[in-house]
Parts: sequence; C-alpha cells; structure tokens
Amino acid sequence: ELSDDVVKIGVLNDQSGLYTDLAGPGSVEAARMAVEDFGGTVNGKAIEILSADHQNKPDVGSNIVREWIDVEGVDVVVDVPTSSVALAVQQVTSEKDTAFLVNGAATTRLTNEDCAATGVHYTYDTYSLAIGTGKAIVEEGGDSWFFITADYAFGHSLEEDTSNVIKENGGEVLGAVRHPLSSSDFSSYLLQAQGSGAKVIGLANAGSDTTNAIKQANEFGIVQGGQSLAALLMFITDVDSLGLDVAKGLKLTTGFYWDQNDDTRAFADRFSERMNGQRPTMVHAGVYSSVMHYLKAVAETNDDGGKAAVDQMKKMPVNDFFAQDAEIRADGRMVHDMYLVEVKDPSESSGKWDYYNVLRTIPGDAAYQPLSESRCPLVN
Amino acid sequence: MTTLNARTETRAILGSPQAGYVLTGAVALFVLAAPFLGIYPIFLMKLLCFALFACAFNLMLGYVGLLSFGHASFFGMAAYITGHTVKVWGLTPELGIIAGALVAAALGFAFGALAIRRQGIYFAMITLALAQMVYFFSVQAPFTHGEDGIQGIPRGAFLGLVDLGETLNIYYFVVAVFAIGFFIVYRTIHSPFGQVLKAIRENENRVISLGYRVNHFKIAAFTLSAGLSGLAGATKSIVFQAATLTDVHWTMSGEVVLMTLLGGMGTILGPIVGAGVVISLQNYLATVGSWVTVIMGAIFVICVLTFRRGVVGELARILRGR
Amino acid sequence: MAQEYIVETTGLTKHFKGFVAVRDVSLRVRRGTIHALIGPNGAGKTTVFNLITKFLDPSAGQILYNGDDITKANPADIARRGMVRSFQISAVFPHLSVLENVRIALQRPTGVSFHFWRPHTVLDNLNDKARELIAAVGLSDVETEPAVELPYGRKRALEIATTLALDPELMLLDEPMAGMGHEDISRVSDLIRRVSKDRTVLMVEHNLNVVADLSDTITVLQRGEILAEGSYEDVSNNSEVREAYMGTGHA
Amino acid sequence: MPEAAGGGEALLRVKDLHAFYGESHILHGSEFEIDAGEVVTLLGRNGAGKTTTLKSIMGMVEQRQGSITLDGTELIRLSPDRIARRGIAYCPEERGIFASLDVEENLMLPPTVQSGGMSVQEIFQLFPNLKERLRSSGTQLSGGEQQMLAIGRILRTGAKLLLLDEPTEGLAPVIVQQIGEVIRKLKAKGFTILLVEQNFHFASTLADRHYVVEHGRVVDEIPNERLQENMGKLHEYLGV
Amino acid sequence: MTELLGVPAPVLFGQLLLGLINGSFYALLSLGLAVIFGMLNVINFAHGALYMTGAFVAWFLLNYLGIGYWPALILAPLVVGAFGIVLEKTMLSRLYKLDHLYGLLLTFGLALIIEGLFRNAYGVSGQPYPIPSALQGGQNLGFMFLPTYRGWVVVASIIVCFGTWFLVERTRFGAYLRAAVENQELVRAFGINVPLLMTLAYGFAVALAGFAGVLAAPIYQVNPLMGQDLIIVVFAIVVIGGLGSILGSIVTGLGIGVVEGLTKTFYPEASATVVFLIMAIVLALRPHGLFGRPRA
Ligand SMILES: Nc1ncnc2c1ncn2[C@@H]1O[C@H](COP(=O)(O)OP(=O)(O)OP(=O)(O)O)[C@@H](O)[C@H]1O
Ligand SMILES: Nc1ncnc2c1ncn2[C@@H]1O[C@H](COP(=O)(O)OP(=O)(O)OP(=O)(O)O)[C@@H](O)[C@H]1O
Ligand SMILES: [Mg+2]
Ligand SMILES: [Mg+2]
Repeated sequence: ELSDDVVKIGVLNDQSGLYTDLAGPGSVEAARMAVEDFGGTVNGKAIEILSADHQNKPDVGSNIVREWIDVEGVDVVVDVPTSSVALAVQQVTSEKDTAFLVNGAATTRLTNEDCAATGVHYTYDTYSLAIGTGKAIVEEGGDSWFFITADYAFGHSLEEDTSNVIKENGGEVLGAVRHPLSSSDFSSYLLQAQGSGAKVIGLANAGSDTTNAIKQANEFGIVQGGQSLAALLMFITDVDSLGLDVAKGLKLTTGFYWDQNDDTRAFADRFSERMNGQRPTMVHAGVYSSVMHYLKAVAETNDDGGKAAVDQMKKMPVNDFFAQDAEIRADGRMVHDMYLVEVKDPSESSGKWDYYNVLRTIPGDAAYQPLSESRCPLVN
Repeated sequence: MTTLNARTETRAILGSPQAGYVLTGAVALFVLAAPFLGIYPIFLMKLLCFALFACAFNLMLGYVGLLSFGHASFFGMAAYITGHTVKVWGLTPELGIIAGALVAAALGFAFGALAIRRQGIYFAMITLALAQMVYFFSVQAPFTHGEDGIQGIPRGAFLGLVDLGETLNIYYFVVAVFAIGFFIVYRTIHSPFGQVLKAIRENENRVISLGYRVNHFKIAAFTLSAGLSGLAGATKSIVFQAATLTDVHWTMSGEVVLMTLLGGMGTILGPIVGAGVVISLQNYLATVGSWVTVIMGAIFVICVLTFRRGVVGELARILRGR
Repeated sequence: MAQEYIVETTGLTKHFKGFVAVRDVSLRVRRGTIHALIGPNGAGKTTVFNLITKFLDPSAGQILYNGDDITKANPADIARRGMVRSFQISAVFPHLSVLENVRIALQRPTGVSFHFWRPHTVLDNLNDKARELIAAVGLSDVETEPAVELPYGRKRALEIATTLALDPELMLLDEPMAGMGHEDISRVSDLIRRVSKDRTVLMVEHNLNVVADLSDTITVLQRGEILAEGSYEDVSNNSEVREAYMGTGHA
Repeated sequence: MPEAAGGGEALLRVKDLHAFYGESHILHGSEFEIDAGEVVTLLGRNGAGKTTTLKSIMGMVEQRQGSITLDGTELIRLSPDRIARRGIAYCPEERGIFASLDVEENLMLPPTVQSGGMSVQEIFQLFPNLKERLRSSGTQLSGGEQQMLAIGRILRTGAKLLLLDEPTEGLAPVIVQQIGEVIRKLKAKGFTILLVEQNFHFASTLADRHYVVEHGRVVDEIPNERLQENMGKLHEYLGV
Repeated sequence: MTELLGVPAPVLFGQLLLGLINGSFYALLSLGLAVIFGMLNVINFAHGALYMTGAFVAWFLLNYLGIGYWPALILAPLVVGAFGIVLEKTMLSRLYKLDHLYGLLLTFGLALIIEGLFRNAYGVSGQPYPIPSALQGGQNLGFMFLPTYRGWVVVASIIVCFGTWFLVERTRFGAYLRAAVENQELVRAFGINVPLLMTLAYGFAVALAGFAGVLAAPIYQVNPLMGQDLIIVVFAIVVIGGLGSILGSIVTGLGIGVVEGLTKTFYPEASATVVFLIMAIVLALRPHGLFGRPRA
C-alpha cells in the first residue's frame, strides 16, 4: 500500500553553499522531470516533490529528513551531496524505513560500514573516482604522486582510496599536505608539491578548493614545469567556472557526460531549457535516473516502504540514457560504467559546455569496489 | 522594599510585574500542552535547547555586560562529551548530560580565567580566539569524528527506567531540563550575587574600591553561563542523537548573540522569544533554498534599524507606556 | 596596633612614560585627623590617591597602612582593610536605586555575595542600616530613585553614604565639592566633619574655604613633590605656597 | 571685528527659547541679548539650564524652538557646524578633551573660522603646563590641565563670540586668576563672551552684566555696577 | 640542498615570500576595517562581502562592457565606495551612538544579503578572471618561481596601505576623524561637518576593500563566498594590531601572512587557526593589541 495515498519525494541538497551548482536546484528540476516523464502519478496516486537546503551540515540535514518523514510523510530522500550529511541521513532513513537515493555524496562508507537496506548509492563514489583517474594516470607513466588534500574525512578517504590504487598499479606516493576546508590560497601547498618532485599532483578536495588550486597551479606554471594535475573530484560546472584555458588537459573521472549520444543530448537539452542554459552534471542525471527507477519499482510492488521499494529496485536492471544494463547490488551500490575524460583545449571546443573528450569507458565491475570486498553487513 | 523588588523585577521581566508573570505562566502552559496541539515535538525540543542556550548567554551579555563570542564552544563541547560518554561509554542520558555540562563549565572557567581582564570588544575577540582553538581541536580530535560528527547517539533510558526513545518521554525530559536551567538563571539574576554583577556592570572601579574582588565575580558568572550553555548543548545532542562541528563553529556563537538581541538582551524572557523566532525562521526557510541567507540578513537589518530593544524589550517599553 | 600614623608613605614615586607625576613623596597621615591634600592642577593629588589605594602601582617607594606594608596589595584588599576612597568624578551605580547603591556596600562583609542560589530578599535585613546612612546624608526622600536621576550634589552625597557603609577607618575623598552648588557644599562639609569623628579623612579639595575650616593638617603638592605641610595658617603664610598656589591677594 | 564694548546693535539675541531633552522640557522661553564686545554671565543654581542654554545656541540640542539671531541672522534652524562657522566658539563644561589625540592635535583641532585668533605661542604663555605635555594623549592630563586645553583651543579659532561653561570649575585659584586675565585680554581685543559661572565673585570681576537663570528662564538682569545693592536678591537666587 | 628545520631552505624562502603576498591582502582588508572601526566605531562585518563585490564589479566590467583590468582597478573601488556611501547614509549613520554590537549585527545582515544575492545570480562555482597581459608570466628567483602578478599585488597594496596610514595619522583630516569618533557633537560645534566626514571615511574604507577585490580577482575564482572565509581572519588581524590602529593593522596583516605561510609548511592543518592562537596570546599580554591605544 502507498502510505497516505501519495508518494512524496524529498530532494535534499546544498542550495546555498559549495555544491549548489553541481546539485542544488538542478537536482530538484531533474527529479521533477523524472516525475513528469513517469506521468505524474503512481498507480493513480499523486507524486509530490519537496526540497530543502542542508547547508552541508549533518545535523541540519538529518533534522530536515526526520521532520520530513515524521510530519510530511516523505517516502524517499534523494541526492544529498556532502558525505557527512549523507551518512547522517542514512542513519535516519534506515531507522524509519524510508528509501534513500544517494547521488551527490561520494564516500564509500555508504555501501560499507554504514550501508543500509533502504539506501542506494547511485551515481559515483570515491573508489570509482580513484580507480578511474588514478589507474589511468599511473598506466600512462604518472607513477609518482603528491596529494593536496582537504583536511576532513571526505578528503582523507579520497586520498586513501587513490593511494591504494596507485600502489596496486606500481606507482608511489611521495607525500601529502592537508589544507583546512575552503582555504583560498594554495600557492604554498603547490610549492610544496613542486618541491616534492612528484610527477602528478593529486587534488583530493572539491568545489572551490579544487578550482582555486588548479587556477593557481596554472599561475605558478606547475604544468609548464612538467608536473601534471589530477583533480580527483571535479564536475563539469567546475570546469565551466575555470574556463578552458586554465582547465585544458585535466584528466578526470565522471559518471556521465551530456554530449555522449542522442539520448544524453536529448535529456541535456530539455534540462538546460528549464535551467536557463546550464548542462546537467552527473549528479543531475543520476537524480533523474534514480528517481525514475524508484517510481518504476514502487509502481511494480505498489509499496512505498523504504526496504520494499529498494529491494524491488535491486531486482530490476537500470536501462536509460544514464546507464545501460546497470544493476543495484545487495550493498546498495548501483554499478554502472564510468568515463575517464580529458578537458578539451579551447581550440577544440565548439563553445560553452563543450568541454570533454571521453578517453575511455571504465566498465562498471572494474570501476566499483567488488562486492566481495564490501564491509557491508547486508552482504553474505 | 517591595517597591524596590518590584522595580528590579519590572526591569527584568516586562513593563509591569503582573504582565511578566502572566506571560511567563502562559508560556509555561503552552510548553506543557504543546505536543497535544499537534506541534512537532522535535522542533519544540530544539527550540527549548536553544532558548536555554540563549538565556545562559544572556546572563553574560545582559547582566554582566560582557559579550562572549565563544559560547559555541561550551554548547558544542558539551554535546560531544555527552555524545561520546553515552554512545561509547554507555552512560545513561542524565549522567551524560551532567558530564557534558560539567566539562563545559570547566572550559568556561578556563576561558574566564584567560579573558576576564579584558573588556568590550577585546573580551569578545579573546573568547572568539579561544573558541576557534576549541573548534580546531574538534576537527582534529579522533573522538569527534571530524565533519561527520558523532552520529546515532542512543537516547537511552532516563535513570535506566524511562525510555527516552518515546517522543513524549523525551519531550517532558527536555522541558524539565529547560525548567531547571531557566530557574537557575532567574534565581542568579535576583540573588545577592546578581546585585553585585549589576553594580559591576554600572561602575567597576567603584565596586573594586568597595572591596569586591571583581574578577572572581566575573569568572563565577562566566563559569555558570558556560555550564548552562553546556547543559543546553548536551541535551540537544541527546534529542537529535548527533553532535557535530556545527555546534562548535563560530557561527553558532553568532546565532546565540542574534537570538538574545532579537528577543531583547537583559530581559529574562527575551532570549527565549529570540530563540523561538530564529529557530522557526530557520525551519520554515530551509525550503526556500539560497534565499534563506537573504531573508535572514534582511531580518537582521530590520531588527537593528527598527526594534533595537528586541521583541520583549520593545513590548516592555510599550507596556510601560513610553 | 594603634600606630600614631594610619598611613605612611616613604619615597613614593610614579612615572608615566618618562613623565614624573609624583616624585619622592613621604606623607604621614595622623590617626583621627582630617588631612587635606592641595596643590595646583596636575600636582599629582589624584595620582597619590591612586597609589595609596593601589589603583596604580608605584614606580618606587613604600606604603604602610596601620604599620603593615601594603605596597604590593591589590585595591580590593586595601578596601577590605578599611581604607575606602571616592573618585574625582562622582561614582555611583546609576541604574540602582539609592537604597540599592548603599546596600551593595553593606552586603560585602555579610559574605552572601557569591550566593547565586538565594533570593536577593536575604539582603532586606540590611535596609535599616542603609536607611540610617541615607538619612545621615539627607537623601531619605529619594531612597527609591535610581541614582541617575539625582542632581550632581546629591550624587556625591550618596557616594559618601556608600563609602561610609563600609565603616572605613580611613576615607579618601577626591574633590568631594567639585561642581557643587553652595547649599550642597555646606551640607557636605558638615557631613564630613560629623563622620570624621571616629575615623581619619584624607581629602583633595580646591575650595579653600572648605579646606580652611575642615582640615587639621594640609599638605601642599607641586609638580608631584611636597612643597609644604602644616596647619592652614602655616601653609597659607608660606610665601612659596602663596606664590605657587593661592596666587597673590587670596586667603 | 565690531569695536567698542557696550552699546550698538545686539550681537546675539535670544527670544522665547525652548529646549527639550526627550520629553523633559528644560528651557521655558528664555530671553536675553548680548551686545558686541560685552562680557555677560549666566548665573544660576545647578540644573537651572545654563549649559542647556549654551548648547541650544550652538545647536547641540536636537529639539529647540524660538529664535536665536546672530547679527540679525536666524540660527535656530542651522546645524552646529554651520553655527560655529558664523563665528561662535563653545567650551563645554565637561571639557571634551579627545583621548585619541595628543595635546597638540587637541589644540590644533578647531578650524580657524575667522582671522584674529590667538597664536599658539600666546596660548602657551597663558598655560605653560600644556607646552610640557604636548605629546601626551589628551586624557592623561589632570583635570585642571584639561580645562586649560579646552579653553586654549577655542582661542585659536578667532570666533568673535565665545561661550564658556564654568571654565573655572575644579581649577586652582592661581589658574582661576590667569583665566580672569585671559578673559579681560579677550574683551579688550573686542571678543564677546557669554560666561556660565557658579563662582560669581569671579564673574563680578569681569562681567558687564549678569543674567540670572532659574528653571529654564532668565528671571533677572543685573548690571555689574549694581551688583552690590542686589547681593541680597542674588543670594536668594543662588542659595548662597 | 641546505635544510632549515628539516625543510629545504629554498622552499622556506618561497613560503615566506608567499606569506608576504597573502599578507598584503590581509593588510589591505584589515586596514579598511581598522579605518571604519577607528572612525565610525563600527565593526564592519560587510567588509568581506564588499571585497567580493569589488571582484565582481571588475568581472562585470570585463564581461559586459569589455573594460579591462587597469580601468577596473580605479572604477571598481569607486563603485564599491559609492555603494558604501549609500549604506552609510541610509543605515549605519543611525547606529554610531550605540554599542559596537549593533553595527556588527547590521553589517552582518548586510553581508548575508549581498552574498545571498550574488549567489542567486551567479551560483557559487565562481567566475574566471584573466591575469592582465602586462602582468602574465613571472621570474625565477632561484628559490622559487614568482608570478609577476603576485609581485605587483605586494607593491600595489603596500603603497595604498601606507598612503592611507599617512592620511589618517598624519593629516588634519585624520585628526578630525579621530576626534569625531569620541565626541561627534563637540567636533561639529567646532564647525566641522561630521556626518559628511563619517560618510566619506566609510566610503573610502570600503573602496579599499573593493580595490583588494580587484587585486584578488585574477588569483582566486571570482566567487560570492570569497569574502566570507576571509573576514573573520581579518577581524583577528585588526584586533591583534590593536583596534583602530592603522599602522597596527598593516604590519600585523603582513606579519600574519608570513606566520601563516610558515604554518602551512610545518603544520598545514593548523594554518587557519594559528592566527587565533596568536590573537589569544597577544591579547593576554597586551590588552589593546600590539599597536592599540586604550580608548576612553
Ligand atoms: N594615566 C596617566 N598617564 C600619564 N600621565 C598621567 C596619568 N594620570 C595622570 N597623569 C599626569 O600626572 C599629573 C598629575 O595628575 P593628577 O590627576 O594627579 O593631578 P591632580 O593634582 O589631581 O590635578 P587636578 O586637581 O586637576 O585633578 C598630571 O600632569 C597628569 O597629566
Ligand atoms: N542629556 C540630558 N537629558 C535629560 N536631561 C538633562 C540632560 N542634560 C541636562 N538635563 C537636565 O536639564 C536641566 C538643566 O541642566 P543644565 O546642565 O543646563 O543645568 P546647569 O545650569 O548647567 O547646571 P550646572 O550648574 O550643574 O551645570 C537639569 O535638570 C538636568 O537634569
Ligand atoms: Mg585630580
Ligand atoms: Mg552646566
């Protein structure tokens, strides 16, 4: 049965801070599109969308979700960038048997220690980023690394995952420097990285930290000096804000690029109409896809209980513009192909948002941590 | 003498003592009945915690005349301590809360000892500095779990008997904690101690020349205020089952200043009202996305430009007919 | 312990960034007398007060009070030992009522001052004592007024009442008459004479008539140094003093 | 500079002046006038409204009604700075020395509004203490020194009308005498001076006329030469 | 390669130099705050937001009007200054007689509004702003590669800083301002148009912030949040220097920059906190900051 005869979708993300552009209003719009494309109702019952700003604060996030579930009767929480918030929300949703579709957040803990039967980690995670970028670069000879890491749990895990990948592939890590969250000036860290003599400088941070680091690396002629940069978590919106002259040549891993085929372009066009020109990030695409998949599952079982819905989602493969023959594993990991891309040179680019050359596709089972290694209690 | 008491009460509460008592009574009744009026209890609990926090803060700002910009560290540190002792050591909630409050008080004593010789903006800044270091500690220390914070703190059972998992139970538990804290504040203000504090605020040198060791009084007040802030933070961590960096961040210190001013500093009910306004706003604005900050900002500006005495302060003025 | 001199300073000196405000002042105040400290503006009178009451630390010299060395003590302890001062600019608690003002002083010895858990009505037993003092300075009619609303002269009276509340052995009054109307002046000087019966008073005053009829001993300061000391007659006949201070054709 | 003491058209004329602080109505229509070159005192008990009168003339009291004319031009609507520019200088009762300025800066602060002000040298001759303390911050001066500075600095501006509020309060007799000298010099130079005093022995040695202020009104005018026969009345007013 | 404290000497010099560069930003901003506090007795929390505005104005000029860096260096501060004057006239001017607290709250509110509006309009990813062609590239100083632009930043801000210091501490205009802080009424009664004075002072100080914003634009992303993170550090600097002390804020700004630089080498995690540690120590030892004088 569908609780109180309506399916309520709560889109929770950062709508005022660091991650507003890569998720924020765009994710809400993506969810809305999914609902419309689904037909606006599930088995005759209305579908509603709520949204809220978690300000990247775990306590704020979990309070909103708690109130959504207790008061508004929300059935599924979507997006939630910022790992710490996602972890906090996972606690609440699993306790209150509500589905949780994570798109924005990156930490692998969501499908390991902190996994939940009601949770799906949909779009990407630190592991897949590490594999994609780390492996590729080492294979191309970038075998000595120095990390510039944001000094908080997310940064640490990103650095750790990547280091492992590098070592497994025969590379070495010469050192790391940890900077406080959102520090505007990176010159001294870059200088240290330069001093280390590493071939590759890995940026284990996000948002304006990453963009500022790249911008200033350019200013200090790091790349001209023969070292290359690897941005471990970077979205197309970041590239857009950097501009191609600065970002050109960067390699990064993404779960989606809007300009891959007609389906992706079709979605991107509809999206950018509604978002005055902005092209969708992988998070936006993921939100659309995950919401669509959730609605199908609910329609199937006619039950919007968290576990029930997620179990059903796990039974059905995902097939749409975002992912093909992708499946959601027992630990809640949605396994789909990832893409290693390189930022175009201004000369190659036909204009705004034409930013990536896709270098290679990383098949899902190679991109994500094998189920066998998962530390999730639900597995076995 | 009665006239005299009446005077101070008058200043303390509202235009006229009666009005004050009536209002207090009304508020009390409302709080007790609230869960049955279909108001979301968790929201009310949050409100109560912050109201207590603001009252504790007001003890310093409104009655000693010292603006502390570091109260977040008492609020937040207590939350962490409670969270850790309850979750990891398995203490019962009330013990955890007491532990939290005590640590906060101790921290307050340390802050006080270091800062108390400074006045005005310098006092504010030195407290801010110390608070920033507490924040740094909270980012680095393992038991606080960085930006993830301590999640999933069990509510446990009061005295091991009453299950605080039950919404109503925990609600009245929080109400009780608030009542105790609020009473301590009220009593302090109207105690011999409170008299000396008032005198210090008015003319410190004179008080010294009368033989009082002024700094001892200030430190005592600061410790008390810190302890009560801790009580609030500790309780919050039990209610929301989480203790995070938000609670120790300087913006939290800013928020409590705002609440106190909005409600009316140096009035007894002001901070409660202020907390009510701010918390409600944050709740209802959470959905309007990035406009939140704009609206919040506008409210600051309007408040400062139009009703500076704060809600209660202005009410008092009107009731006094001036 | 009844020394002849209640306060004795030896070689008291105070520098302010290179500038010497008080130089080698050795002052002795005889118990039970009214001792006036006069001198041109900037002579260092207030500074001497601040030094003796430890609101300032001397650069050099020693201060004895009842024979004990208090050179290192802090101002609060000084007051506890029975030496209480007033200020050049009146010092009351503006938003406390007259009664409360006096009670603040009375409250200290009772030791309840740290009791934040007790209602302040425990202080009511001090009211009678407070009212006596208030009556003594003729403020009974405004007992419940907040101090701000008093005219200047009566503020100073209140200040004296508060000082008296501690029943000090030694009172230091800095220009108690400054900026007062004539009627206030006579009232306050009567008051000072009355209260000085069983205690010692050290005061700074410019109003020479007051000094003349109140004080037993007068010390004249100039440029931070003692110029002369003695009874009004001696001092006022001292040519240097006339030159430096009273100016020609005065007194 | 208007010449010759006494006589002539009134320099400053105050008509039906009312002043308020918030709700409290302090001046209730005072009326008086001063001729160019005169020295006139306002006598009165504490709280009679003397300071308020001076402040109203300077435009420093927000709410005021009535008429204040200087050389026939109306001042009641002007802001303090405009009024000052017309040649009135004010020396406040509480001295108003600036803590964050050193003595010299304090001295040089008021801009010259007209020619004929005193030179800094002349001022130092009057108040030698100041010269020694030139570099120390204004508020480190003793009470008396501050008073000297407060008077000294307005002598520079060359304003033709000086408003002095109890310039001798808390001053040693010898200084009081010096100030008497100064005021006489200024009078000789053709300055016009409105003096608020408690100490009318002092006042009587300088003033041409005395106005008695009571409850915010000017209740009496006594020419200095007729001071003696009015002593009785005066003691009444001032409660001496 | 010679080592100092376990760090290669060249790296160390590099860090010191970089510290100095950041320091010169701090100096510019804290200077503005110091002027505003000193003159208007207001703690201008909006300073960070106005710094950000300066950067955005430069960006507008470039993208909508095609006006380049050099004109922007003059125009943007003027625009920001004018905006500041409006704020002062309409709001701040009502608060001078009140406790610092109110000025702080008002400007805090303003900061929220300004930042919020920019955020709604331009998101938070930030906008790129190119380094002017004349200042591209850099010199190799042997121990490090110094981008020409950063060199220019140091020079420009130090000139502006000391110019301002002279204006306030050494000119008669400055004396008026300082006096007006203590007793507006009286200064007015001396014939000085105080309200105008205050307005100009505020306008000038925020123009400084705007100037810093333009200087920053080519180095950092032009980002609505760029001021937010900075402002509280800059506060600390003003306090360490001694509230209202111009010289103090300049010297401390540069000094803190250097100290931060070193921290980034030896204990990077603490680089955002070290300034507060210093503040606590300084205030414990010198109640009014390094250069502050007690206020009456
Ligand atoms: N805190 C201080 N710093 C520097 N100099 C000071 C300080 N306090 C006082 N002085 C100087 O010390 C000298 C004595 O000042 P003091 O106030 O004792 O004089 P006084 O005798 O009380 O004069 P008055 O009768 O005018 O009050 C003066 O020159 C004054 O400028
Ligand atoms: N700022 C103020 N607010 C309210 N009332 C005031 C204010 N200033 C003065 N008063 C009142 O106005 C009346 C006149 O004050 P004013 O200072 O003019 O008296 P005065 O004649 O100068 O007395 P004094 O001789 O003590 O200087 C007094 O009753 C005083 O209490
Ligand atoms: Mg003195
Ligand atoms: Mg007066």
